[in-house]
Amino acid sequence: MRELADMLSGRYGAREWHDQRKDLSSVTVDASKLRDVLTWLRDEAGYAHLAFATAVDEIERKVFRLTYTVHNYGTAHGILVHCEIDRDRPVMESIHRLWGQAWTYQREMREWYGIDFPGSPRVDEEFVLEGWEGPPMMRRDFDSLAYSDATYAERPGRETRDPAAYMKEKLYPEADA
Amino acid sequence: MDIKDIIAPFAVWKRAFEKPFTVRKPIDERPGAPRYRGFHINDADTCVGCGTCESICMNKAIDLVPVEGRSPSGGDSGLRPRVDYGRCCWCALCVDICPSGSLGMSNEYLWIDSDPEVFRYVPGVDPKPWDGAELGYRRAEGYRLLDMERVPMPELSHAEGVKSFLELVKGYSREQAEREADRCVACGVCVASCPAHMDIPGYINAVRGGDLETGLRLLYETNPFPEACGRICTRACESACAIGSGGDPVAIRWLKRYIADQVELADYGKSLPRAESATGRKVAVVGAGPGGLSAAYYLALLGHKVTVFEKDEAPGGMLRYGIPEYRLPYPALDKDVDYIRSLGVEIRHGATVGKDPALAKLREDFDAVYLSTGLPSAYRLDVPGDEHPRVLDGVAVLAAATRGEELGLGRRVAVVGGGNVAMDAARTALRRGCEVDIVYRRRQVDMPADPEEIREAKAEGARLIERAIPLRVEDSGDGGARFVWNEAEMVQKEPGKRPVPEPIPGAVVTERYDSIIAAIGQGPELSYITEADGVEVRRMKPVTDRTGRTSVPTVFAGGDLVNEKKDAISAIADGHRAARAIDRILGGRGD
Amino acid sequence: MGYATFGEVLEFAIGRENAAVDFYRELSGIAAFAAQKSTLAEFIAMERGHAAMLEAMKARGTVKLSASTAVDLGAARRVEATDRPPAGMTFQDILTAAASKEARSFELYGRLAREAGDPGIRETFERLAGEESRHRAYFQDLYEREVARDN
Amino acid sequence: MSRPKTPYVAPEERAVPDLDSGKYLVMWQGPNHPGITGNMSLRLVIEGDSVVDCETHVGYLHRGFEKLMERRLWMQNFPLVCRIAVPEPDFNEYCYAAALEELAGIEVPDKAVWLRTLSLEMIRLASFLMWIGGQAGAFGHGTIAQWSVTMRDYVLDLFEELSGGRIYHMYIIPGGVRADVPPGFLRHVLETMTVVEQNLKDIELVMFHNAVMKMRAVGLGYIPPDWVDRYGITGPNARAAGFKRDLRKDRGYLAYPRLSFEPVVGAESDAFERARLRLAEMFQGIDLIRQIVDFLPSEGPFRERLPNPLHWKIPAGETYVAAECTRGEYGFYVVSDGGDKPRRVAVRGPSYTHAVSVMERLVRGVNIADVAGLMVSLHTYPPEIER
Repeated sequence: MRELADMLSGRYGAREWHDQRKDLSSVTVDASKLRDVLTWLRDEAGYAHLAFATAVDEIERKVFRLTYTVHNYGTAHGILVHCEIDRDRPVMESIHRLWGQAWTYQREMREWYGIDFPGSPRVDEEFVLEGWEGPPMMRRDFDSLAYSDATYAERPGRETRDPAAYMKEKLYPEADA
Repeated sequence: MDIKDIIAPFAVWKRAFEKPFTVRKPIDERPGAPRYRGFHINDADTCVGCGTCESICMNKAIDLVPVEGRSPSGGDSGLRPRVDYGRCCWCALCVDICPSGSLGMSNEYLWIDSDPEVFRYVPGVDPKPWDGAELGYRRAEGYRLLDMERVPMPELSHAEGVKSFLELVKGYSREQAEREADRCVACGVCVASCPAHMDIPGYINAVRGGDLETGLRLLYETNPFPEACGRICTRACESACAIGSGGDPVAIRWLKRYIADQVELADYGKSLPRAESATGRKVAVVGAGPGGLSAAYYLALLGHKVTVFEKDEAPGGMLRYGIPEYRLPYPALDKDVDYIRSLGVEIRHGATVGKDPALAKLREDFDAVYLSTGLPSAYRLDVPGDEHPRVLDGVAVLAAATRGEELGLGRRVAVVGGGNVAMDAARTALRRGCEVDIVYRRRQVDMPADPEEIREAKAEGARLIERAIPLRVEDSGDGGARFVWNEAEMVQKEPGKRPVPEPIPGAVVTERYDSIIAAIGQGPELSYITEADGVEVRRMKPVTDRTGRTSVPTVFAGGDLVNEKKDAISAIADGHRAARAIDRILGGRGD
Repeated sequence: MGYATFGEVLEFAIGRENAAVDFYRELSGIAAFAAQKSTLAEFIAMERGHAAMLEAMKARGTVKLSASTAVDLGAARRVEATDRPPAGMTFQDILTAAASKEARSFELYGRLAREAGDPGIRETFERLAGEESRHRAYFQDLYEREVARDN
Repeated sequence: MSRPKTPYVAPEERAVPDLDSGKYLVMWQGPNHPGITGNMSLRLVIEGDSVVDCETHVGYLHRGFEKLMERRLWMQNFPLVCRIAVPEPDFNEYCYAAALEELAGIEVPDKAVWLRTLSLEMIRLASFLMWIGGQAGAFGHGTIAQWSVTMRDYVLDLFEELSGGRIYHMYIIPGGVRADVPPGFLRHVLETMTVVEQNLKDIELVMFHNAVMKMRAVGLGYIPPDWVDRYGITGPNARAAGFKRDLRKDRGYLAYPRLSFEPVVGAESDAFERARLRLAEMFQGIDLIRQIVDFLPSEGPFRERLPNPLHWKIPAGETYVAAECTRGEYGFYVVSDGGDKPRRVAVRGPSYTHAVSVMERLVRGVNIADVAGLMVSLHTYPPEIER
């Protein structure tokens, strides 16, 4: 593994190599190098299988962290390849030419996080959210509970009591007096 | 393709003569499996209404609602969970987590109704056909989501402990405290039981999160004696703890102690508030026990100038003179007191109110007076011969021990009584090398002392003599005293009341002791209130309203002197309450 | 000798209750501070109630006096011993004194009731005995709660 | 009589048909269609009886699980995850639990390892039984569907007995499992396996020695081996194309290294081959279940004690845990920021590739009557696509 890590850092400036398990590692590369890294991993290092790609909203740091998971069946080893992109200008290079299913993940990220992948087939088409007009729903700042409260009515008759507050009300209401 | 591919499918026909797989409902019954997660059942008497089921429910399918015939008391909120089957997903995490183990599920899965509103009910309260179902999902043996065992407290061994007055309980480490705090479900059922209504879930949460500054601030909001209470509190909260309904209650007291122990006195100021400005009003507090100093602390926080009058040479009252140092070391108590002092509270020692100064003088010189003089002296045994010089006052013995005086107890000591004073006296005597018998009228289970104290006293070598009614004390002629008691049996005289010891005729026992320590109860010292003061006293207690105000508008009273519970935390709560009331009469808002 | 008519008995009882009032008054006189006084004042009020009850009985003539009803007061007079609490009396002392006084009264009225041939008189004494017994229970209860908490 | 073994392979680049030409008809298949496992729809462009273009439309089963999980406590997500793939919920439970255990550094007791393996193999069988019904039904053999669904119900009876639930078992809880086997359970398992095995033999006879089935399935949906990596194809779909890939072997999770089995591999890579391979895996699954019953330790704890679920915080970190489900690689990518709720949970369902990009390409040139059969032969579960 060390060898591969050194190779990636030497060739592509990859950093933060981390062995999570003996069969899973993670590494971070610059977004601009990502496609090259994945191509190299696929063609030269035997990581031919793209399991999935997704994003994590690191809203505190104002970035989206993208995760591309590749797997080498020969060595039974997987790598989570990360890169980070600006959360305010979320554009990423498409890898749809590398893997035949990559465009669906990119379409999903476009819909769920608002990340654009120029050139990716049907990237602007709706994926699972037909008729959705809200902000990209997987962004951390989209409050699904607030949305739900605003959109749907609570069934009437629901009311709950907090044990401590209820006991206070019944047993020592004067405490605040 | 061969001929088999044409023929083989006709094999299907053989099935035409087989018994069908289907269940013909309602002709055939098809009960759910014994573990089936069907409709909820709840043993409403065992349930404590803590709402942990509600907290874990990821669907928000559970509400806690008041139910008829149940009102909050002790460790029961009086609320019961109501399940909304429009939301329930039958995951049964509520059953898994339920601290008392009252929740379960029946294996009934059929419920048909045209009215959607009925699919919401309080299990165990709203009658349902599956109530009391034997079968259905229950938490498996050996499987709990919550940890029902308390993190053990490191303590000196009994053999080690009895050799010295070193503190027995060593206190939790950070890891231990956080693990213990993790057991709390933050239901808040305990808060009502605490006389001071401390924010227990709040400070436990602070321990869990490692935020001790917040923890300390929360403690001081309602209790300026966290070091002391963290060691010797009677901890009604732990009896009310929901976790205790199915296991060991959370060690609330030790967690409180942990917070106070961890923060250096010099750092208290970082997290605790101070008075914004002085009001110029003056308040006198009589008695520097926990109640008086609690009042002093909150009055000082409100900007009033507080002077505490104390007859003894050191502050702390019963915390110092009544509780042995192996339970509450003086440096810990001093830390609490020193912080109160640091707010500008002045404590005048050796000032016996009534003699010097008179209460009337205090009323004249101060804007308000708070009386918190407690119960300073032990009652007599009240049997013939109880004036014998070898019959000692339990409270006085403990005070003498605090002062480091020679106790002169001799070799064999009898301690008469079953309260904490008796246990403290017994264990103090043990530490002075005595052989100790604890003589009690009823049984061990009836003792008002903390069960832990009783256990420890016994473990340290005290012999417990139960069901012994004192008859008399005789002089033994050799510098000791003979203690005569009658063995008793417990008789249930009135249903619902506690059994009464009745002497067994003829079963009289006589034992010789070097000292007999009376610890059957303590009384007040009220001679300092004169008729001219006009403070109404009834049955040896100043009459107060719920804020602690007596019949004289500027005189307040509280603590053991007044309240029923007669423990430190109640005195502290009284002091806080009175401080707010005093502030209001002095023109403040009382908060 | 020592036998009295019912009228005399009633007088005797009234005298006893008044004596109790005096007893507490006397205690109150030596009481050193306000709290003791207020406790005793409460007890005085209780005993006054008894005396008043007996007075009313006498005034109304509720019980027909009969020559045949005569009871032995000798023993009653003999039990008239008073042990006096010390001057610095505590709540315990006061309660102990009060409870033993009530116990003695209960004993007295109980015996008077047993000795009384007339049902009316018996009933009166039984009522008084009951009353004293309630008082004694009250004091004992107070003692258990306030004094011997740890006992 | 049958189709050629290596049929027309649609080009990767999609030629968008000119709908205005009048040569084509746009036809929607689904979202409600008995031949499709679950609710998704295919927008087919057909010319005559042949499909010239296809777009998949998902979203009918989107429940926002990944978003929901971000606002629930770690343990509160346990009842939630099983619902992501309805017919095979246990893989969600396992992957989620295993990911949490890995991040929190929790070792699961051996007994739980075996019980988890048992649970996963039982659901594999149940899922295949559901699939075989769908596959037979799609080719007009509805009777087989009735048998196999009954067999599935017998397996669900076992789940009901073990876990208290038929569909959503919620048995594999972080830390272990929720209960030991009830008395008599292992006997019931073996009895049920006998019944299912007998039935499968009947199904094999009537379904795989069946002229109609062969005519319709042989050569249908041929997946060229070079597509497997190109499209991220996994599971039986990859094995039928000749790849000996099985995560149970490759990753060696749970008790699989201690069980004796060899991945079933095919070569023809068409719908018939895939079906045969799955049938073989069902027999293999029955064998595995019997092995597990043999090996299952009778003693020992079935769950490791965890912190209070109401306050449980998992150290910051990320992991990806995958398991071999009936359809291929099922995985959970879990990211913790050190808090009491997940920062991100992403679910990798094998249908994501199989039912969308692979399906869209495979279906070109296929007769519309075979579209459903083709889709079922890829064994797709739409709920795991949309989550």
